[in-house]
Amino acid sequence: MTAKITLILLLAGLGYSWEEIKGIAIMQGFAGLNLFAIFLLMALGLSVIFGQMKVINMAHGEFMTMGAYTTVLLSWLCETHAPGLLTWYFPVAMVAAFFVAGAVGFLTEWAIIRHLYKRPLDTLLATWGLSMIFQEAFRQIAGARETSATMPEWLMGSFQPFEGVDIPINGVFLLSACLVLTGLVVANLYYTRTGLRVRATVLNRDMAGAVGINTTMTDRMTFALGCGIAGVAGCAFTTVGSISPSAGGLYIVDTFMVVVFGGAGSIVGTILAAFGIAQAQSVLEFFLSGVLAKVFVLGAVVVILMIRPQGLIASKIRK
Amino acid sequence: MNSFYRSFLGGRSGTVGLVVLSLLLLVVLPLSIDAFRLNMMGKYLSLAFVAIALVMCWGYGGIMSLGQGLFWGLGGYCMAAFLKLEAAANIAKEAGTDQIQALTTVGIPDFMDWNQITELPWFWYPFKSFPLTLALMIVIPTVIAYIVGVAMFKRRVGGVYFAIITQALCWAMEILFVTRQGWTGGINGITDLRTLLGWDIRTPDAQMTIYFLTCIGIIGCILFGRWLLNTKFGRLLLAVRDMEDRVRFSGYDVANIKTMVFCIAAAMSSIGGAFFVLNVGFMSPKLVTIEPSIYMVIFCAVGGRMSLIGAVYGTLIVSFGRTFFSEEFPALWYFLMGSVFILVTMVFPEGLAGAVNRFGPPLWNKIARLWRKKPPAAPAEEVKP
Amino acid sequence: MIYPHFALELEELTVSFDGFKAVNGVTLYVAKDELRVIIGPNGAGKTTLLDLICGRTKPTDGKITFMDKVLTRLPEQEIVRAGVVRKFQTPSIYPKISVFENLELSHPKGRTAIGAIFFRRTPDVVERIHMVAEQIFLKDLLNKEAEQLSHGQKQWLEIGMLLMADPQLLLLDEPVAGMSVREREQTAELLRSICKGRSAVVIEHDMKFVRRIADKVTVMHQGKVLAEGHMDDIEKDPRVVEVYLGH
Amino acid sequence: MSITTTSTPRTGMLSRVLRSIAATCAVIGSAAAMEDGWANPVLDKFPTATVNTTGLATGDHWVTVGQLHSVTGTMAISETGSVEAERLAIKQINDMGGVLGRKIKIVQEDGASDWPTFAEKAKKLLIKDKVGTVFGCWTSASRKAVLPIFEKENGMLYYPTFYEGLEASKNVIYTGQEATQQILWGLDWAHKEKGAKTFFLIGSDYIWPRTSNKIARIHIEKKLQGCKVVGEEYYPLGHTNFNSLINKVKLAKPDVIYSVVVGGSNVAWYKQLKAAGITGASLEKDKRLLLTISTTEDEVRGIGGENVEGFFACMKYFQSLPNENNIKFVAAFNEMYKDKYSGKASIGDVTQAAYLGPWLWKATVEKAGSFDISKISAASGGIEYKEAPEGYVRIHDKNNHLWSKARLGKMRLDGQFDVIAESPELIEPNPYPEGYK
Repeated sequence: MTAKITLILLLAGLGYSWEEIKGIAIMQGFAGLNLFAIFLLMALGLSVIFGQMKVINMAHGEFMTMGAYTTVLLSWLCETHAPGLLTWYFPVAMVAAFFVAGAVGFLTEWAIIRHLYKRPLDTLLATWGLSMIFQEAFRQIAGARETSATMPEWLMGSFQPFEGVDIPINGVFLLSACLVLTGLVVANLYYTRTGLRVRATVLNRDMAGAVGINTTMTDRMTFALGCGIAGVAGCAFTTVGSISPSAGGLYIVDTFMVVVFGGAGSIVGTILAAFGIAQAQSVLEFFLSGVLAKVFVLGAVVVILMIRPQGLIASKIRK
Repeated sequence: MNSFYRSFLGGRSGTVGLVVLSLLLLVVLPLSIDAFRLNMMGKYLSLAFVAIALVMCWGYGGIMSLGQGLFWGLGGYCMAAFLKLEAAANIAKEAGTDQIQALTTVGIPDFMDWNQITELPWFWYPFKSFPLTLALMIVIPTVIAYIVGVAMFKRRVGGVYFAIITQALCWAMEILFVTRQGWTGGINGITDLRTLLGWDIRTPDAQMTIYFLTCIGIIGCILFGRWLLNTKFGRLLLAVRDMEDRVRFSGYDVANIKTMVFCIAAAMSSIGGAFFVLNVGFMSPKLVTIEPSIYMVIFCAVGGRMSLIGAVYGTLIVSFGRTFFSEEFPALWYFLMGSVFILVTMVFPEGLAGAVNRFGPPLWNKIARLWRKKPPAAPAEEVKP
Repeated sequence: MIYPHFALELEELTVSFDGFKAVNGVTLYVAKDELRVIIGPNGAGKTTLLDLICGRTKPTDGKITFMDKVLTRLPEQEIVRAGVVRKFQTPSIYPKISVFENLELSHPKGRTAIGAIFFRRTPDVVERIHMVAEQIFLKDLLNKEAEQLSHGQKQWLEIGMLLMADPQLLLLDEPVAGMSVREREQTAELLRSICKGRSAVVIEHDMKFVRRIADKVTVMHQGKVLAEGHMDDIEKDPRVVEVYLGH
Repeated sequence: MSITTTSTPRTGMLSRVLRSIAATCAVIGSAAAMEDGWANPVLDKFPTATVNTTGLATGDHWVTVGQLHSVTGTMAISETGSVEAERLAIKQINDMGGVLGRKIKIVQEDGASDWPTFAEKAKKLLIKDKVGTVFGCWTSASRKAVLPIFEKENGMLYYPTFYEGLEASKNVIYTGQEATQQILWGLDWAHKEKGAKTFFLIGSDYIWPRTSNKIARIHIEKKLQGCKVVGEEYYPLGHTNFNSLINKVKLAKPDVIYSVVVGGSNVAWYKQLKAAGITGASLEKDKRLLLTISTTEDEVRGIGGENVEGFFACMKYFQSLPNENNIKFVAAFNEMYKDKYSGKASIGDVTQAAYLGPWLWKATVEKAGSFDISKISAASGGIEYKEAPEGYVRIHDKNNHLWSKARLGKMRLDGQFDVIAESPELIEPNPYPEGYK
């Protein structure tokens, strides 16, 4: 409580210089952007899977963890076999994370998801089972303890654009990774033949099949793409957090909230939702406590969804 | 009598199923397993209330709630609050025990004292009265379910969205319960519950009695569920699930129907939570959160989402499997359970009950044919709503 | 122009989906006891018009009045309770329960959640069900699971479900679609008989069928009313021939 | 990990069938289990009939104990070290000839990071397995869940974690330090040695961090001259985004960042601190510091030494303690788990405290001359253990906690701590501190 009052007072300028307040404002703004990048990275893959295919993938968090473990594995390989490569292994790890998670996603679609397209709520149960299996597999292979990848030097520390302002380099990296990935996904969905096929299949599966689109393959590739993006997100997360077998579960609800809040099927909606939720949480965290911020944000999202169940962005069509 | 037979017992196969379940719960289990395992069964059965509620809400009404743990937890917390106040009042009489040393304010729950709360918060007062506690145990979850239901169903939030929103609510609730630890006991929950109206619930005899009470509660819920699903309301639920628009264009307010079943499910789950506290002796926010809520849906799915009795078997089998495997092969448990969920959703969407209904009668006929000359054996276990 | 005896009045009804006006300024009056048929090419806005009347879609502009009651912003169930019922293009029945129960659910008694719980199957309800079942040619199939009916029988069942409530206005979207020739004849007869004493708006493509049942015909095209009148006049209208009937 | 199972008879056909299935599968595992051919050399002196009058699962040649930790779930990460340390101690005791000539058999149960499961398994250990004692639990919540069961069934629990205090059960021996033992001396040190005046208290949101910070706050505001708390913040367990908090800390510029962040959040917390330019070196430059009571060698392994170098921790034990007991202990630990850690195990404060459990129990049983719980409980006060890795420890006469020293360690790049200060005397455990409520 005292902390709260102190903070309000100091923001009123009592005892703090303008420079300091400005510095904090910039850093706090960046903290919000950072959280935005995290939310968006998490939600992007899910937005593709849930939004485009209406599949509820409860194992999404595990695909992220998978990408993170891939990074840890590569970092370990570099450390033990080729310390010279440690500086630049990270971009390679990102690509590897994409393909590992994507390949597993491909198999998952073939083995499980394709049988459940007509029953979206059942995909929830099946993928929950899948997430249990994945978690235990991670535990068996990598051990129950928290691990983290060794970061290359250039990803650590902060840079100071001017006095009193520290911008975390891993945050900048996270943000740029997030923007590039989002750009690639949007470009892929809206400006390529593949993307056209995906959208056509989503809109009208039978028709798409009739005009010669291999809908089975399109579904499989879409699912794999979503999982691959999750893998990249997991890789990016190793710069800010830790990895444990059950880490994926921490993110899954947040992720679904972002996608649902944005409006299923709309990438733009997902971006907006990630931005809104992240900024709200970041600002509330600064003025309230971390716990209350979380409760408020969850509450606000639920209330807004009650008022606007279709999410932020939704197309209005004849039902 | 005839209508009672039809609507409560569900005809011949329903009666057989219910009798088999009752025999199993009330006779076979108490005779064959020891007090410790029986108490575990009681604990599992308190989860079966939620599974039964989900059969009505999800199997029939098509409303998948991933936040049922919220209501279950509310029931548990109400009961725990009452027991805790009784324990706190009694502790004053046991001066000289270890606990008394810990308390600066005697007569309020110990965790409040640890959090510098010296006076009972106002909303704890109703839990000093047992009848009021019982009433609140039903009223609080029902009111919350009503608010959520009206807000969502009027706006036609359904399916996946409803599932995710209930999940978020459940999570928000857990965070609140954890963070207001002076009011709720925080992450430790409300522990060290001893007596119910002066009756020591920790003795083996009391545990046995509570087990039987839980069984009776379960059977009561099944009968209630049978009756409800046999009314026009039950058929409306199916209608809403399959053809929501048709129901609406038959002049029904679909939102009201959904809210109703959601409220009933909430109240029933809450009763289960209260039984849990009696069986286990404490309440914890860990039980209110997302994972147990998903487990509850899974109990229901494994048992058969359309079968009230199946839900009970589903709960017992999954919970027992969980305990057994975590005792013997901790690692295997997750692999096995994960595979079971995938298998059940893919191959047996109707769960155990569906499988029994599909394979039971042919098998029974075969057995009957083989034993034609001999007197009939006990009927095959049939699981029907 | 005032026609106080009109049952249904649509005035300047417009609905826009992201800028696309599916129904654009439609004004339509249906008299009591009239059977009106709406025809028009695909995408003309016929089904959307029915959606608007029954409350499934809310109009962006305009007014709907039925028996002096404004329906424009009412929720669906209120519109139904005002006596307006709707049959969908594809048969919309409850597949998992019997024909009898399908009809019973459509009985106006016990329409609230609590009412439904304490609903009793009284003799008058049963009698009403048997009466309707006879009308829709399903009296021997009352105990059959609705899912197992033939396509045409499902269409009838849905009409029967509408009749249970003894409505004032029937909105029927392609009631004979997918029916055999014989079934069509029976349905035409059925519509004729049930429309006695109530109004109906029917969407249909089968011109032979339209001619058999229609009092008056409205032709829609691109969200607007193109022509209105008796079948004989409509068939001769060059614009209608151009956009719909073909040469 | 082999799980030694005892052959407690069970009634009931279902459980018998299941048990026989389990037994078949467990044959492989029990190959590594203890041989029953052990002969008790002191059986004449301590006949079973006198050392075990309450029907514990204890015979002429063996005694059964329970081990109850989370092997699965989120807490498995933290509890693994305790499981291993207790097993090491038990193995060493068995090699020395056991307790009263009886070798120790372990029944291990998994609490699965779930408090009701802990309660259920505690009941099983006490009622079905009738174990002589239980080593187990880690979080406060799991202890609170099992405590009434231990008191009701009269069992004995050796609890290894540093915790919030406010408890002293005759059925629990607390081998970790209670809050005042860990907090007060460390704060005094920061104030006296480092001249700290302002403190920012940070914690995960549950009872131990909250109680610890409460005690710290009272101590800072009432006992330390001219000191004040400039902020107090809690985040949910498992929270991974601390940027806003870090900004608040930057704005408040406290002399001491007092961190009680636990579990997985730790990694994110320290990584993000480093990314925001707050490191041990940068703080030292401004004569400030970060002091934690929740980060041990165990956690640092996951966080990475580069992220925590130069921060301080106040514990009673550090792996780098140079005394002879500890060197032997660390070597033995590494030897026992060499396949797993290849000689580089991280041993934290709690792991060491868990190691004390079996030794203290052994000493108590030998003093009491009996395995009976009531006699052990009565004999516990004053039990000493001189070979403890942390140095000498003694069970308090009244409250079942340990007298122990507090130490300050500075974190190094390699994940170890330099011990830079040590309380001169053993600190008395005081679970109900006067003036701190």
